[in-house]
Amino acid sequence: MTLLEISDLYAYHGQLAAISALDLTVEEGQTLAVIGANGAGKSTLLRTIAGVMPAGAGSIRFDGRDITRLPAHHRVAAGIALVPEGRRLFPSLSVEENLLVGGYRRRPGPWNVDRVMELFPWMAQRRRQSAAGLSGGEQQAVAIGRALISNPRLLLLDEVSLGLAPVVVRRIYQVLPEILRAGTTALLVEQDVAQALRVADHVHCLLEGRTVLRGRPGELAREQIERAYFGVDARRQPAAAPGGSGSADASDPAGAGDPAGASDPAGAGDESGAIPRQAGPNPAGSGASEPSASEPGPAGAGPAGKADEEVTG
Amino acid sequence: MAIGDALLARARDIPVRRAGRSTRWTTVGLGLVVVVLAYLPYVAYTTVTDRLVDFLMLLTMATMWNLLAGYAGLVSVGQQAYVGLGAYAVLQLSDWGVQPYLGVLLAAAVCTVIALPTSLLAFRLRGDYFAVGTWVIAEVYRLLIVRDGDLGGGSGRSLTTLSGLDHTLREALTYWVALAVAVLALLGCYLLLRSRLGLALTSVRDNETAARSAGVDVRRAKRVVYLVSAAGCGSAGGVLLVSSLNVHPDTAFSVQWSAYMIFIAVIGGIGYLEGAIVGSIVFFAVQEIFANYGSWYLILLGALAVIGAVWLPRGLWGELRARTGAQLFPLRYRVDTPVTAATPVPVER
Amino acid sequence: SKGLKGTGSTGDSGTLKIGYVSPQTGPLASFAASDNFVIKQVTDALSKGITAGGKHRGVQIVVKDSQSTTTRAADVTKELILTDKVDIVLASATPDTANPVADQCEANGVPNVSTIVPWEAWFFGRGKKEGESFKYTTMFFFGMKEFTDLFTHMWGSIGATNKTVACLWPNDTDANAFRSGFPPAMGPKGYKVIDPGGYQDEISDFSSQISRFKAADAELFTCTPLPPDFQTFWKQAAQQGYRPKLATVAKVMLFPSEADSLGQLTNNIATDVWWSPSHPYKSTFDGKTAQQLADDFATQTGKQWSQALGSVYSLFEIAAKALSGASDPKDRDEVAHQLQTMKIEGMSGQLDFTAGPQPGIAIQTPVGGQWRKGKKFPWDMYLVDNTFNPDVATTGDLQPTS
Amino acid sequence: MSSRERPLDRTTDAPGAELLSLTGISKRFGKVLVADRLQLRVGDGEAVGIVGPNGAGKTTLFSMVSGDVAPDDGEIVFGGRTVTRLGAAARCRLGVGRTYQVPRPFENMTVFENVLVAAQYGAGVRGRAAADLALAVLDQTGLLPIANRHAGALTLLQRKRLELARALGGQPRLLLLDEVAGGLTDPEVEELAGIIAALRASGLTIVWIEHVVHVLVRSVDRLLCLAGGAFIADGSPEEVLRDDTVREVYLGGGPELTAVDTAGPGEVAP
Amino acid sequence: MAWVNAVVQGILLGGLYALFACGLSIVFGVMRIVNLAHGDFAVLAAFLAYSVADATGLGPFWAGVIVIPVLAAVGYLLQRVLLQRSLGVGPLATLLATFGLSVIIQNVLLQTYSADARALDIGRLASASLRISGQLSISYLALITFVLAVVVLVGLQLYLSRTRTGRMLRASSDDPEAARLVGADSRHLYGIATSIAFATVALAGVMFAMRSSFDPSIGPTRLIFAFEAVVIGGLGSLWGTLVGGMVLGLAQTVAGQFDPALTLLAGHVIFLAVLAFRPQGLIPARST
Ligand SMILES: Nc1ncnc2c1ncn2[C@@H]1O[C@H](COP(=O)(O)OP(=O)(O)OP(=O)(O)O)[C@@H](O)[C@H]1O
Ligand SMILES: Nc1ncnc2c1ncn2[C@@H]1O[C@H](COP(=O)(O)OP(=O)(O)OP(=O)(O)O)[C@@H](O)[C@H]1O
Ligand SMILES: [Mg+2]
Ligand SMILES: [Mg+2]
Repeated sequence: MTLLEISDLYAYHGQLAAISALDLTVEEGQTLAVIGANGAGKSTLLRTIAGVMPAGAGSIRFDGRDITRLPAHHRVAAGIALVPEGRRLFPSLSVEENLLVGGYRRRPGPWNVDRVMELFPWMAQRRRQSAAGLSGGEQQAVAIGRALISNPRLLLLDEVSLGLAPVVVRRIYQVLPEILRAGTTALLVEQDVAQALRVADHVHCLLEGRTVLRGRPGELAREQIERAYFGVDARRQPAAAPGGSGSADASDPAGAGDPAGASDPAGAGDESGAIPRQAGPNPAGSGASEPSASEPGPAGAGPAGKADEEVTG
Repeated sequence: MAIGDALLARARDIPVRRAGRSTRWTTVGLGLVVVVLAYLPYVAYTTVTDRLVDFLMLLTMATMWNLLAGYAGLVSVGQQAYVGLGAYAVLQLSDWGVQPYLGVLLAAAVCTVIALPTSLLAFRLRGDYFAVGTWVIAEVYRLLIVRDGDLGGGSGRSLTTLSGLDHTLREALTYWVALAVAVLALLGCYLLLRSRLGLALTSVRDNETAARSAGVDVRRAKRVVYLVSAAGCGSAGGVLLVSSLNVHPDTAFSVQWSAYMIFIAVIGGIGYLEGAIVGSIVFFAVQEIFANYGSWYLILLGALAVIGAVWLPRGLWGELRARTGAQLFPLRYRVDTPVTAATPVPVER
Repeated sequence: SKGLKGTGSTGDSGTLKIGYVSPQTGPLASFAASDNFVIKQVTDALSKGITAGGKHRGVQIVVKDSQSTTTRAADVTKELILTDKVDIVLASATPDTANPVADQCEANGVPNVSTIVPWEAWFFGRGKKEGESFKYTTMFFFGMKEFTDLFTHMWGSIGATNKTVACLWPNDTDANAFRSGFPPAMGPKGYKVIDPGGYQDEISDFSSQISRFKAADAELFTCTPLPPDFQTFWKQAAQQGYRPKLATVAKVMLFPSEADSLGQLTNNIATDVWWSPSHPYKSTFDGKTAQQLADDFATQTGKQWSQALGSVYSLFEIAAKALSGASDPKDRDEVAHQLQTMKIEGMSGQLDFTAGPQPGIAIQTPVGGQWRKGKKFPWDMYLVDNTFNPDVATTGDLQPTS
Repeated sequence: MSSRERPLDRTTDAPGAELLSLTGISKRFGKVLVADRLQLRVGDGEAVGIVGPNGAGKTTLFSMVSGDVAPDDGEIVFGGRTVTRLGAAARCRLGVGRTYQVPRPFENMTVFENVLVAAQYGAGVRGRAAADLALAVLDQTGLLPIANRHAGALTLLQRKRLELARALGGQPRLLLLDEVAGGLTDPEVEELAGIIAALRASGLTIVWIEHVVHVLVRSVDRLLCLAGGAFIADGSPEEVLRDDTVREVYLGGGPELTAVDTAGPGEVAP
Repeated sequence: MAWVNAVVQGILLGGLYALFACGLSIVFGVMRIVNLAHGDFAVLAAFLAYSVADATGLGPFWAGVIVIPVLAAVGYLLQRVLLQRSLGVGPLATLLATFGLSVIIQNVLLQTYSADARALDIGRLASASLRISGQLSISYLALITFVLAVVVLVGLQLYLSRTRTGRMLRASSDDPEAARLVGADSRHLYGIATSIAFATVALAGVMFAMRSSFDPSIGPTRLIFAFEAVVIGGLGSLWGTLVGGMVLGLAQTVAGQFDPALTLLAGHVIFLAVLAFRPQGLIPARST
């Protein structure tokens, strides 16, 4: 059964279309990984689904119901929970209160404060401590716990492993399947492609707000992902070329072509063969490389210029 | 050491500009305005210059508040402390035989001296606490002045030393002093902000911790601004006295002054030097047109404050700037990025 | 000052302009509550104009609001002088308005009359010393001597045994005048003064004062606070069991609204009364009596009369007389001279500007009044002590406050 | 170092001499002890990596060195001078540069101005020389093309670079990097590693906190693991990563996973 | 005995200050709104109560009971229509907007009610007191005010710390967007917080109106005392506000015992001393 259905979605930061013409469906119980470079629009997508960013155009259907214009707090009640980028805990509340606040909408389900504390045992001792004093990893755990306590049907996770010690990342990715096994549907944003692919049933790759590739992890080849991820050779070109970013100036609203343009100039020459680390532990390394992508990823040298054009034009 | 000479050499070829294209013309234009204003008592009746004294006084105060809040992030509700102290400084100095017009300039020095120890206390506070704290500090100064019987105590006093002067000359002198104070205030702020301190202030306003770790002595930067602002408000207070000739602690130390400063700065645009000018013009125009409507004028002013604050957050100048890029006092840096700069530099080993 | 443009000519349009400044808004606004009515009366009376300098001239009144603040008072006065080019400026009510107005007039050489301000606050507060004088500014009201005479007489009549007077004087213009004027006059008459010190206006608690008054067993009480402070004090005094035999208050309880809001505790509080409908005075404009003026006020506004009615009315009488008395009403020096030498008998009785304690000050003589339950309005002012102004008939007897 | 005056004297030590030393540093937040009599010596020109579980106190350690947080106890010596009581600004001027884990750009200033602040105040250079320094730093960190952009409009990657650029603008002798590679894609990480390698080569002393272990391992001479307020391991990167305790408290899991964490991109066969 | 009296009166006065400060503490602490119109809303409440009592002939207590929900509704509307918007703009915007409101309220009251001083007439209660000794008596009105202050502040503190809504209110004050993500309608919540605050403002205004007289211009003086109470106690803690009010009241009466000229100065000095040596206030909230 389709839980989430997004069609022809647009979302804007001012003039900039952070999401354009996006179609996406997630089946109940499925785990979808959304991957993409910095600024690809992943966070924007999750925030639009959660309702804290308005959709510019298009529709979002949740469990058969159109929620495109539904305010964020009603979406929580309907069963959507977002673990936001940067954790966003409530610093003046204690650890325990942060969790309790997650249960504000009182949805029935397996998760409650005690279950979360079982999952992250250290929390029990520090339940009365202010969340402001937690370290990054500790905060991330609380943020996940806070989202779980609302017993969501759709859990949106935005870069949960960012800045976490390997042991914590591992722990999170260990418990994630456990969490999801309970029937929760998840939409996962992750820079660490390897991690993402390990838990996901489906992958959706974004580039500058557009879908460039989608499919099952096992069915996608490394090169395909690589290409989709960076808009191919855009990164190889001198920044001055596409969209004239050499003359970028202060009044330029956070230009879309930027992540590529800016990161380029110095010392980019030596990283040929850069590959997202999806390879190593990927259980589905079977090499079935038939793309099931409905939209072919951009190929050749053209798309870089094209993407730029589309965003600025 | 970490930055190689090759990079530095290349950097030397990149032009960095501060002034906009039109700067020279605005400088000439502003200079002309000042000259015309200075000549005014010869061509305009005292009616005009007298109203302009009020305008210039408000302009000075608003510029100072704007400097404080807009550039140092110090939102004060207590600048009336220095307005009052400035007025009383002129009164006290005049008792000691100092010509009141000279006293207006000395009031700046007096206020700076008083502001220094005050800042030790005030700077222990931040944000909202600072705002409320400065208000209370101003109240404390008022209560201290009230205890001084020689300055009229709670009754206030008149400045009598100017009554002997021919009144046309007195009006003109008062006007010139007010003009000088306002021009000095604006020019002083501009030069201050153009100096490296200006850059430091902007960084402090954006992120204090990061500014500190970039080497900015945050306290010192803020203190300089606080002192300058006290000096400016002190002189404005002096102008208040020589123009109204009568001072009362409740009026001189009235929180109303801060309210006016905030109103002007916010309406005009916080963090733009031009904002204070635009805001003063608006405020003054409203006052001129409606002041005789009593409560209705004040209700209108209140409504303007509400509307401006909520629906015009960048202020009039901010809006104008956003639309046209207009700028009277250029402060920003612009790098003329050469296209070649984007090519990778060989790493020096 | 050569070459400077100055104020320009005063304009020799035939019309004479009278400027009027009072606190119409702000905390002192109750002093100006009857202004609109008075100005309408005066405008009507002067609608035909006056003869001045051998010419018949129209009269125009320009009214400004000081908003109860000194700065605004100075500003609007300058506006009257520079923009409206008025020929004379009148100011009413409290030093906060009268002093800055007078300062501007003196500095700009414009004739001025003020009222409802103790003369000491007006004269010494503006930096003059005994024997000096102002050239352009004048006033009429009364001062410490009149207060002390009246209050001590009432204290004597009530039969207080220990002659101890509790004095609640804040630190402000009026109270400081009392502080320096009262005790020296009272000592010789055998009264002991309990002054706990000048408190700040608008404090919320008077228990320390009350406990001192109680400790000294002060049977008599006097004060010059702001109206809200008096309310707070008087209620607290009642709560804490301080009940002076007679309270004679100044500056507060002048207006019916204050009497109303104090409720039962208003009964038999005594104060000074310099004008009332019972005063046997008449308008110089149209012969209207004080009683008629008060009645007109009551019918037109539905409100009870207040003392400011007569004073403000007289300001205009004086202005009209000074202007018409001058050979050239546009000659400010001459009009000022008219004021300095003014003698007039009008709505405020007889005023002699040459006979005051200092030049240019005319003295009124207040009578004692007490608030008691009224018939038409909740509280009425009964005149209870006319020793110093026997022209005014009493309307009741002095009674103990508690 | 030609045209600039130093507000504070920076003595240059002989190569290999000790640049930073922490002795008996303790710090406690409420009940949490984040530094327990820590000892640390960093030689001039050395590159040291620090790993450790979340909440171990790594960032706090940096804050104590940079002067943002005062230690409860202990002494910090930098360049032969006791700096324990010195403010953050003064330490910056002495040559301590740091980046923040969560970037803290001056949002309303341009990228150039961000770095210029550090050049003028941190490095104590004035006038055009400051602009030159700032431009050179921007050039080196690849931010020059967006020098005029408002820092508030930057992407995460750009913000992280700006952190680095601003630290460099102060012409530090010691560079403290707090998770500059977090949240970056692998190619971006590589690029960053390149910049840092160049800085090392120029003789800069670097202390780098990072959870992206594989870059760290390749970029430092020495690796420390901080846990429970104390260093539980100190040695060459390989040694430390092989250490059982480090495995247990930090890396977790079995050997096959460790391979992923320590190996660079492309090194692990599909 | 005079000293005992000063202390007792100081504590009772502190109750009034705390009651005044309560609403400020909520909007200042929870929403970070520095409400410069706080004192004026109290005066507005007093005038409304006066009108209600006048028009209906109800006693002042019942008039107060009617006015409290009215002001709560005003608070809710104000939050939704104006303050919420200004919050989105920045802290200065709220400062200026509430300053504007303050000016508007003062002058509208002046237009409507004139500048006359008024009081709520509570008859005998105004002067009734519990006589403990010749030098010490406790006014019933002051006692009622004090008890009300304690009940209101303690009640609200418990409400904020123990209930779901209270918790969510604090969460929203930390990060409104994150609060929306856990299901809070933060605008509605802020509306509720403001309406609670305004209900206490109304209560304080009515109690003040019984104690002293009021006119349209007295708001700002009330505001500064309320601020001091809030800050002395510690931002965000209602316990602190209660303590802060009492510290302020005590400082004033005890100093007044030395020299009545010192009352206000002593209060301000205590306030500044607290700020200088304990900027987080005497009883800080858990963390900020
Ligand atoms: N608040 C904002 N204002 C303006 N532009 C924004 C804002 N937030 C994001 N953007 C821009 O929108 C685009 C998409 O951003 P988004 O945060 O969704 O990307 P992302 O894929 O999550 O990137 P990251 O991996 O860095 O988190 C980027 O170009 C970014 O610069
Ligand atoms: N200001 C503070 N107040 C109270 N506790 C704090 C504060 N700052 C840090 N802590 C506590 O100190 C511990 C160490 O924090 P720190 O940020 O130094 O960790 P870290 O090692 O940098 O972690 P991470 O890898 O997640 O960034 C944390 O457990 C945190 O709870
Ligand atoms: Mg993101
Ligand atoms: Mg850290």
